[in-house]
Amino acid sequence: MSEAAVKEAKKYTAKDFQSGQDVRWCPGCGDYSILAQTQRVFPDLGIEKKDIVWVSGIGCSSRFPYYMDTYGLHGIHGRAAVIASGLKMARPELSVWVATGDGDLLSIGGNHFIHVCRRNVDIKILLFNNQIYGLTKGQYSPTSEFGKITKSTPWGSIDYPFNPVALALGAECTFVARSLDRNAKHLQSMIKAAAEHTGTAFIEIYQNCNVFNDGAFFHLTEKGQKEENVVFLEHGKPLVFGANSDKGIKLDGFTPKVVNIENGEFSKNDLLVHDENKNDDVLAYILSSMTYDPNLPTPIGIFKKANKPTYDAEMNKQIQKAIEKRGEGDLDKLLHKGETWVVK
Amino acid sequence: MSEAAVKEAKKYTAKDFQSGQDVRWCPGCGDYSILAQTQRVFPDLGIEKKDIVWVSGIGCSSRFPYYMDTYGLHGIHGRAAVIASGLKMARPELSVWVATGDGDLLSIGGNHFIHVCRRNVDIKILLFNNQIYGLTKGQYSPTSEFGKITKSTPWGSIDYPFNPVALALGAECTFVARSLDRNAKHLQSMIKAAAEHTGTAFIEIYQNCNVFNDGAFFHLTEKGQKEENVVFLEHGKPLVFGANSDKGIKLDGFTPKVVNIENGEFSKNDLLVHDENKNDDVLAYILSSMTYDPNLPTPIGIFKKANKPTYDAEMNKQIQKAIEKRGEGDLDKLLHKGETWVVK
Amino acid sequence: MDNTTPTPEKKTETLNEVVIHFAGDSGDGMQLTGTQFTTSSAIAGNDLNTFPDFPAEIRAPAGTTYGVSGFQIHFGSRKIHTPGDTCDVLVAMNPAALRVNLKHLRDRGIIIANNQGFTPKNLKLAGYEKNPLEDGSLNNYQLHGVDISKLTANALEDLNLGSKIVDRCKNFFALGLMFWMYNRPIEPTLEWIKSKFKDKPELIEANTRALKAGLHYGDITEIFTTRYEIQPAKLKPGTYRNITGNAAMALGFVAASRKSGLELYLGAYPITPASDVLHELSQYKNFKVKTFQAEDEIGAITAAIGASYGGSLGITATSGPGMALKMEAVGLAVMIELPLVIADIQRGGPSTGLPTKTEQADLFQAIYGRNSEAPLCVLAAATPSDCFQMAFEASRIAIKYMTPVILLSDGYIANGAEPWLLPNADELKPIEAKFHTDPENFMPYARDEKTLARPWVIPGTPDMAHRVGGLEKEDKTGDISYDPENHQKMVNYRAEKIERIADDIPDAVVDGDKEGDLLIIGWGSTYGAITSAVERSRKKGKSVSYVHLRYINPFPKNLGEILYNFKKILVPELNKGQLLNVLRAKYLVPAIGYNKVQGLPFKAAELETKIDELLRG
Amino acid sequence: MDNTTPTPEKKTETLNEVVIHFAGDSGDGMQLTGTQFTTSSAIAGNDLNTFPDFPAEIRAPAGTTYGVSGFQIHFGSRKIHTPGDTCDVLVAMNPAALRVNLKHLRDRGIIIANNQGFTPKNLKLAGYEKNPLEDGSLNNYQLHGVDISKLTANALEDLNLGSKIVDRCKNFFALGLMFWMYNRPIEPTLEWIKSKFKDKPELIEANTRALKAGLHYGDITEIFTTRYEIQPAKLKPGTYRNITGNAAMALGFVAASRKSGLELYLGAYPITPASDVLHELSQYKNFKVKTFQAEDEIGAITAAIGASYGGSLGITATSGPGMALKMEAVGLAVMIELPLVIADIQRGGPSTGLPTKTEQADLFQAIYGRNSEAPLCVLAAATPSDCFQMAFEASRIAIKYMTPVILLSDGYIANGAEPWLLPNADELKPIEAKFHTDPENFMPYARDEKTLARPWVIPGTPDMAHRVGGLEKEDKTGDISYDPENHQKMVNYRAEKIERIADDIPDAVVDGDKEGDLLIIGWGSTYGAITSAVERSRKKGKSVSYVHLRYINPFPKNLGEILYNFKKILVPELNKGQLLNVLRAKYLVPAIGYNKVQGLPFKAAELETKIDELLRG
Ligand SMILES: Cc1ncc(C[n+]2csc(CCOP(=O)(O)OP(=O)(O)O)c2C)c(N)n1
Ligand SMILES: Cc1ncc(C[n+]2csc(CCOP(=O)(O)OP(=O)(O)O)c2C)c(N)n1
Ligand code: SF4
Ligand code: SF4
Ligand SMILES: [Mg+2]
Ligand SMILES: [Mg+2]
Repeated sequence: MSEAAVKEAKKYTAKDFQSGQDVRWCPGCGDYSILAQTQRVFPDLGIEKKDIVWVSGIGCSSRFPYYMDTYGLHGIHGRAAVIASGLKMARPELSVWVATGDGDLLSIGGNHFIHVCRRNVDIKILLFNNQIYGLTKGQYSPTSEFGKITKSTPWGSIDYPFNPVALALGAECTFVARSLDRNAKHLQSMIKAAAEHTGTAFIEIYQNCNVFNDGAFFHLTEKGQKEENVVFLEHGKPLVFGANSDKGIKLDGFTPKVVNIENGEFSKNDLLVHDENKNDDVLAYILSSMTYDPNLPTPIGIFKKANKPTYDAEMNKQIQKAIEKRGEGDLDKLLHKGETWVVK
Repeated sequence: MSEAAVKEAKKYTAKDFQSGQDVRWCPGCGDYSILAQTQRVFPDLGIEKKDIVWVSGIGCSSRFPYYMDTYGLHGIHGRAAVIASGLKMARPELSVWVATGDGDLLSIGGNHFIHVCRRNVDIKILLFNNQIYGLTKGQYSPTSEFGKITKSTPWGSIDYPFNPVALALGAECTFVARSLDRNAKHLQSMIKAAAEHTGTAFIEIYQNCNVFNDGAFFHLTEKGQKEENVVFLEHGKPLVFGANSDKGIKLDGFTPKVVNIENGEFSKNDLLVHDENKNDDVLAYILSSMTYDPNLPTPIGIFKKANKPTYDAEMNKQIQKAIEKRGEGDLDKLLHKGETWVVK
Repeated sequence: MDNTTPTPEKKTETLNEVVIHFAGDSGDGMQLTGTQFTTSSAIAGNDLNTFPDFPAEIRAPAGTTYGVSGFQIHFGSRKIHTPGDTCDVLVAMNPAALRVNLKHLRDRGIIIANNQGFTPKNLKLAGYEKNPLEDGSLNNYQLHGVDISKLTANALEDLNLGSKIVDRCKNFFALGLMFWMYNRPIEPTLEWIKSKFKDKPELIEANTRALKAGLHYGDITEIFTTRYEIQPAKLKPGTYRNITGNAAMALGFVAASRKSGLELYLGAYPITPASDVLHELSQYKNFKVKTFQAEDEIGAITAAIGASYGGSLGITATSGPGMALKMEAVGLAVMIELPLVIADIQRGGPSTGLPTKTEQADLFQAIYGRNSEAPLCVLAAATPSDCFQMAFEASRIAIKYMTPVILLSDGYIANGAEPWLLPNADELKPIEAKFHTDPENFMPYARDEKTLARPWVIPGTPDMAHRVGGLEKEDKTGDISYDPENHQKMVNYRAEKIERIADDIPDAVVDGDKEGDLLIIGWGSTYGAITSAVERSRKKGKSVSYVHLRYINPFPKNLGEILYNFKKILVPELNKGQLLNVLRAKYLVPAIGYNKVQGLPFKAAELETKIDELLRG
Repeated sequence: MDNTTPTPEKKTETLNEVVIHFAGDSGDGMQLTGTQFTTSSAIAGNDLNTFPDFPAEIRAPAGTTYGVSGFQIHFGSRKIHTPGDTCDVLVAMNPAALRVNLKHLRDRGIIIANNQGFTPKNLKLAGYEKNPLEDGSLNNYQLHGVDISKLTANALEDLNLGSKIVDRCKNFFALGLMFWMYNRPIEPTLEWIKSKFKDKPELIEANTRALKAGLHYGDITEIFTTRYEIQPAKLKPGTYRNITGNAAMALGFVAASRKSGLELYLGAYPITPASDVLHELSQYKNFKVKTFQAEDEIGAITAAIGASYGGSLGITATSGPGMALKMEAVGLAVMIELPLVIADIQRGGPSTGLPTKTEQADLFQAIYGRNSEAPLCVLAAATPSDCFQMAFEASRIAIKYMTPVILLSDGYIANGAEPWLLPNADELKPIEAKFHTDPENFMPYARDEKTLARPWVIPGTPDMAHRVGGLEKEDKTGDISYDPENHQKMVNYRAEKIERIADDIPDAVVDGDKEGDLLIIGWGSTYGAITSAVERSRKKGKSVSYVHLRYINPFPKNLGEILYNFKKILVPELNKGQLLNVLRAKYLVPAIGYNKVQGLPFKAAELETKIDELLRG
C-alpha cells in the first residue's frame, strides 16, 4: 500500500466503524470490549473500509459483523473460516476477518479451523473464547474445564478442554496469540499484530460471558488477581510477572518453572526469553503447555509468528503462471481441443 | 482379565481373524501387510474375538473391517472415530478399533479425530497414511507433500501437509505412535502397544499405495535407504540410527541435530534419550517436528504414552454415582416428579 | 396468606376461560412469571395451554421491540386447546411490550402496565411519541397503570439489597397481582422460590415479599374491584402434571428405554429449540441414560448409530439446520437397518431463520431429504404431552422394524405446556427388543417374515461376528453386492418394510361425520388451533370433520377411504403446503392448503374464517 | 497401415449399427480400450453412445465376477441414443467377463475370448466347472477363441520387456482386432499412444506393435472372414468432438464464466462419479478458474458461497452423500440470495450405496432436501453433451436470479460419451452479470421488479458496506427481523422468485402428437433410452408422445396443458417414482411410473414393452 493510500485510509475514526445497528449482546458482556477495541484499532490499519470484510458463524460472538460498518457475512454454524477462505481466494486484495466463538470454531467448526491453519490462508481469526455456549443458553463448550456443571452436564462434564493455542500450533498456524477482553491495550496490540501478519492469524481472546459463565477469567483480568496469574509474552524479553515483577519463568529442561527473581536466588538473566519468531514451534509449545497448569501463570501475547507463502497468494500465482505459459484462455480453442472432426 | 481368560483367548491363530471375504485391494497394496500384521498380533492380545469391533469410514483402507473375522461396521466417510466413540460409550467392555485413511481421518473426519483425542475415548485408531486418496483414484490428501501433482492438482498442490503426529499431540491424544506397513515386526509391536494402552491410541502407519502414490515411503522402508532415513524411538534409549548405527540425534537447545557417534566427537551419552512417558508433551513435539525435515531422519515408534481417565469410563462412573446417590431410576416416580395434582 | 390486612369489599365474578399475556424485556423474567402462573393454574385444576415467545438474543437490548419476551397462558374450566387467539389481560412491563402485543389484546381487555417502565427513553425506543398510559389512546381498554417497580422496591426496602436485585423481583410482584386477580394458590410458587434460591436466603425473602406485595396490592388497592374465579375443568380423573413438549419427549424416551430393557443413548448437539431434550435427559443418569454432547450434529447422530449397533436405543434430537447436517448419516442407518430415533424440533427457517419461532416446514426434509431411496418412518406429536406418547411410539417402531424413525415436534409444543394425565408405568405396553444370539443359520440380512426386520446381533455375542456398512448389501448374507437385481430387491425391501408399519399403527380417526362437505387434515402442533376452530364452526352448525395425523409415513391405511368421502379437503399447515403435497401426490385428491409462515402458531379464528369461506364458496 | 502382408480374401458387409462390449479385469485396461474405439469411431463419422461400467474397487481381485470392468459402445450410421440394450460383439478377456456379460449378448452374437485368460483358476473364480470355450455351451454364438495374450507376447518378443508390461499390452491387440473388423482408422490411437508414453519410447513401441498385431491378425487369420463397414451418420454439419458428461459440464461452466465475465470458483471434494468435474476444471487455470479441493463437502460449498459473495461464479460438484452434507449450506445460499450452482452427479444409493453405478434418485433431495421452505431452481441434463448446455444455463439462471441452482446429472451420462456438435464461442449468448455500485438509495434486499433478484454488491465497492446472513432478513434493508408479517413476505418472495424463472425458460416440447393415448415424461439421462423406445414404438404404428424435462423446478409453464391432453401418462425413472410424485402433486394427473433401481440405465426394449403393455391394456 502506498503511503498516500495509508494516509487516505487513516481518515477514519472508531466511529466510522460503527454500523449503527443496535448491539444485541447482554449488558456487561465481554463482547462489547472486543468490538470497541476493534473499532478503535481499525483506523490505524491503513486499510480502506470498503476492502474489509467480517465473516462469522453462529453464536453471540458471531453477531459481531452486524456491528462493524464494513462488509459482513453472518454465515452458518462452524463454517466461518472456510467461507472466509473462499472469499479470500476469490478476492486476495480484501482484508478478511473472522469473528467466532469457542463452540463455533472449535466444536462444529474444528475441522475447518485446522485446515485453514494448515493452508495458511491469509485471514484473521478472532476467537471469542468464553468457555461456554452463550447463544444456546449455557451448555459447556470444548474449552470448558473438566467437571463443569452446565445445563447439559448437570453431573459435571467429562471432557478435557482443548487448549486452542496448542491445537493451532499442532495444525501449523503461522500466527498464534492470546489476549483478554478486559485488557484494552493488549487486545488492540494483538489485533494490530494480526492485521500486519501475512497468513492465517489466530487470536484466542478470553471473553467473559457474564450470564452463563461469569468470572471465568477474573483471575486473569481483575486487579489483585491478574498480576500473579498472567505472564505477558514480549518478543526478546524475559518472562517476568507478579505484582512487583518479582517472579519469572525459568526452564528446567523443557519444563517451565516459576522462580523468584527478587530474593537473590535467580535474576532476570536466568529467565526464559521469549522469541516469537523461532522457526520451529517448540518454544511456542512449551509456553502453550503452561495454559492449564494451576502452578503457572497463563501466557498472554504472541506465541508464534512465522513466514510462509499463503494459500491465496499461491493460488493466484499459479493462475498467473498458467496464463504466462499457455496464454490467457481462449474459449473457442478450449471447446475445440482434442480430437475433433468435421461433418459436412 | 483373569489369566485363565487370557489363556482361553490365546487359543486363536492369525487364521481365526480372517473373515474369508475376498480381499479387494490392488495387488501389492500396503494394506495387505497391515491386515496381516493385525491378524498375526491379535491372537496375542488376550481379547475374545466376540468382543472385538472394527469400525471404519470410507476409502480403500476403510474396507479393512470386512477382512477381519470380528464384528465390523463400515461407516460413512470421515465418521469412524465418532461412531466408534458412541459404541465404546455404550459398551465399554468391548475392544473398539478404527481403520481409516488420511482422507477419511484428516480431511473430512478431522474434527471427530481431534475431539476423540481430546476426550480420550478408549478406542484404537490405525491411520493408513498413503498420502493420497486411493478409492477416488488419486487426488492429493491433507498429508500429501506441497507441490504434488495429482488429478485434482495438475499444476501442483498448494497445501502444506498436516503432520498427523503433531496434530494428535495438539489435540492431546494420550498415545501417539508411528509405524510402517513394510516393517512387520515394528508394526506388530505398535499394534500391541496400542491395545495395551487405556485411552485413545493413535498409530500413523505409512502405507504404500502402489497404484496412485507408489514409493512415497520407500526411503523409509527399502533396504539401502531406510537405514539412513529412519530413527526408531525406544523408551529409555538414545536415538541412534544409520546403517552402522553410527549416527544419533542430539539436542541443540530445543533443536534436534544429527551427530556422528563413531568419529569420536560425540558418543551415545550425548544423544537425546527417548522417554515416552513424559507428562508434558514437549519431547514428543520436538520429535514430531523432525518429521518433514529433510536433514533429519523420520522418527518411528511411540512418541507419547500418557495416563488419563477415559471418557467412556468416566461416563459409566457417573452413571454408577448417580445410581448410588439416587437409587436406580424408578419410572413411575420419574413420571410423577414435580408438582402434580389429582383430578377426581 | 396469613398476614393480609382487611380489604375493601371486592366482588368475585366467575369466568369459563381467561387468556393472560405477560410481556417485558428479555431480562424481566417473563418466562418465569408465566411458568409460575401456569403451575399454579394447573394445580387449581384448570385446563390450560401456554405459548412462550422470546427473541433469539439472550438479553436483547432493554426497551427495544425486538427484545420483548412474552408468555401467554390460556386457562379455563373447559377443555383448552390453544394459548388463545387474543388475550384478556396484557401485563406490560415497558412500552415495547405494550407496542408489540396490544394488537393481540381483545376489545375492552385489561392492561396492567408497570408505570416505572414507561420512561422517556423506553417510550422512544418503542416508537411512542407520547406516553400511551396518559394520552388516552388506550381508552378502549381497561387500563391500569401500576407502580410495580416502586411498590416492589418499597416492599424490599429494609433488606438492603442492591437496586439490580430489587428490580429483578418486580416480576414476582406482577405475578402476585395476577394471583390475586384470578384467585390462584401461591403455595407452589413459594415452594419454588425456596428450592430455587436455597443457598441464598436473602433472595428467598426478597422474592417472597414481592410476590405477597403484589397479592396484597390487589386486595387493598381500590383500582381493582373485581376478582375472578375459574372453576376447575372437568378433566379425566387421574394424576396430572404440567409439562412442556421437550420434557415430555425426554420422558417418553426414558419410558421406552425402561419398557424395552434397552439402555438409552442420546447423541446431541445443542440447538434451539431442541436443547432441552438434551438437558432433560442428561439429568436421568440413574436411569442409565447416557447423554453425549457431541462436537456437531453429525457426530451426535453417528455416535448414536454406534450405540445402537452396540445394543442401545440410540436417539438424537435437533432442529432444522442440524437435521440437514444429519441426513447423510440417516442414510447409513437406513442401510444398516438399526433402530434409531431422530427428533426434529422444528423452528423458523430457512437457514438459521428464526431460531426461537415455530414452524412446520421440515416435513419434506423428514420424508425426502436424503440421497437416493432412503425411506423411513415419520411421526409427529400433536401437543406437549403427546410428545411423550410419540417418543415412546417412535422408539417402539424403530426397535421392532430395525429402522430409523423421525419424530417431528416444533418450537410451539416443545416450549408450550399443558396438563398431562400421567400414565402409570405399569400401564405402558412393554416393547419387545430381542437380540439374536443363535448362530445356527445366522444371516445378518435375513428378514422377519412379517415386519421384514433383520436380526439385531450385538458385538459380544459369541460366534456371530459379521460386518455391516453403507455399501449395498447382498440379500440375506449382507455381503457387499453391486448386482443389479439384488439392488432392486434391497431397495424394494427397504421400502416395503416401511410400508408394512402401516399394519401396526392405529387407523386414522375422523372427528365428526364420516362424510360431508369439508374435511380438515392436520398434523403436528396445529392440533389445538384446528380443534378449537372445528368446535367453533360446529357450534355455528357447520358440518366440518377433522383428521389429525400423528403417523405421516406411512399413512394410516384407512386414510385414502376417508378422503374420498368429502367434497373439499383443507390442509392447514405452518409451511407452504408440505403435507398437502404428499397427500395430493399419493391420493390425487384436490386438497387445498391453508398456509401461514410467520413463526407463529395458527389462531383458531383464522382457521374458522377459512372454514367459513370454504363452506360458503 | 503400411506393412500389411497379403491377406486371404475377405468380404465386407455393411451394417447400420453395431454394439461392442469390451470386458475384462479391472486391471485389463478395458476402459481405455473402449475409449480408443470410441474416438476412432467418432472420427470415422459414426454417431455413437457409450457406457463404461466398472466396480468401486480400484483393482478388484483378478478373475472375480465383481472385479469385471466393462465398456459398451454403440455406433452406427443413424442417430444413436443409447449404448445398446444387447451387444453384437462381446470381447471377454477372462471367464468372469464372459459370465457377467453373456446375458447381454444377442443370439448368434460374436464372442472374442482371450484363450489365455481361461485358466483353471479363473474358470473356478467365475464359477465355471468346464471351460465354456470348449464345452459347446456357447454354440448359439459365433465363438472365436483367440490367443490374445500369446500373440501379443509373440509380437513383443524381441523387445525384452517384463512379462507384466507385455501382458498389459494385450488390450491393444484386442483393440486392433476390433479396428480391423469394423474398419476403423488407427491413426488417432497411434497418436494417443505417442503422446501418452512420450517419455517411455519402449511402451510406444510395445503398444503400437500390439495394436498392429491385432489388426494384422484379423487380416491374415482364416477365422475371420468378414469385415464390416458402418457408413458415417448423417449428423448436423459442423465440427464435432467426442465428450463425456463431466468434461462437457466443466466446459459449460468455463463458458458461462467467460460469457458473464465472472471468475469461476469451484469448491469441491472428490467423490465418484463427480470428481472429474474437479479434475477437468483444475486444468483450466489460464482461464482464471480457481479450484479448491476442500476438507469436505461442507467446506467446498461454503467456500464457493464465500467466493460468490466476493463476486465470482461459485460452483460446487458432488454426488449423493456429499449432496446431503451440503444441504444446510444450500439453505444459507437461499437466504443470502447469491448465485451458486450445485452439480449433483447422481449415483446408486442410499448411503454409500453403489458408488460407480448410476441412478436418478436424488431428485427429491434436490427439490425438498433442506430445512424449512428453501426453494431453488433444479435443472437436469439429458445427455453427455447436454451437460455443457445445462451447466451454462444453470449459471445463467443463478446469476440472473441471484439464487442457488441445482444441476442434476448422473454416473451414466457423466462417464458416457457421445459426439458433440461444437458451439462457437461467439454464438453463445452473453450472460449479464452486473454488480450494483450506486450507493444512492441502496438497499441490499431491494428487488428487481421482474426477476425479484436482489442487487449484487461485492466487497470493495465504496460506500455500500452491508451485512448479509442466515437469519431472516427484513424486506429491503436486509436487517435481522423476527417480525411475523415480514417473515411471511420474505418466504413468499423467495418462492415467487423461483416461480418466475418459468417465464425465462423454454416451453416444454412435445415430441409427437399433441394429444393422444400415451404421453411419456422423462428427465435426465433416460433421454436416450426413452427416445429409442418411442421411435421403435412409433415404427410399430403406436401413437406415443414424449416430453423430456430439463427444467424441473420450476416446470415449463405449458406443462400442465400438455398433460391434460393425454389419456395415460407414463413417467419412467431410475428411482421409485420421484418426478412422478412431483407431477401428481402439482397437476393431480393419474400418471404412473415405470421404475428401475438397479444401478443401470434403462434398456429401450424394457420401455418398449411397457409402452406396449399400456397401449394394450
Ligand atoms: C447447525 C447448527 N447447530 C447448532 C446451532 C445452535 N447454536 C447456535 S450458536 C451455538 C454455540 C454458540 O457457542 P459459541 O460458538 O461459543 O458462541 P457464544 O454464543 O458463546 O459467543 C450453537 C450450538 C446452530 N445454529 N446451527
Ligand atoms: C461424503 C463423502 N464424500 C466423499 C466420498 C468419496 N470418497 C470415498 S473414499 C475418499 C477418500 C479416500 O482417501 P483415504 O481416506 O486416504 O483412503 P484410501 O483410499 O487412500 O485408503 C473419498 C473422498 C464419500 N464416499 N463420501
Ligand atoms: S449470553 Fe454471554 S456471551 Fe452471549 S451476549 Fe450474553 S453475556 Fe455475552
Ligand atoms: S488404490 Fe492404492 S490404497 Fe487403494 S487398494 Fe489400490 S494400492 Fe491400495
Ligand atoms: Mg462461547
Ligand atoms: Mg489415503
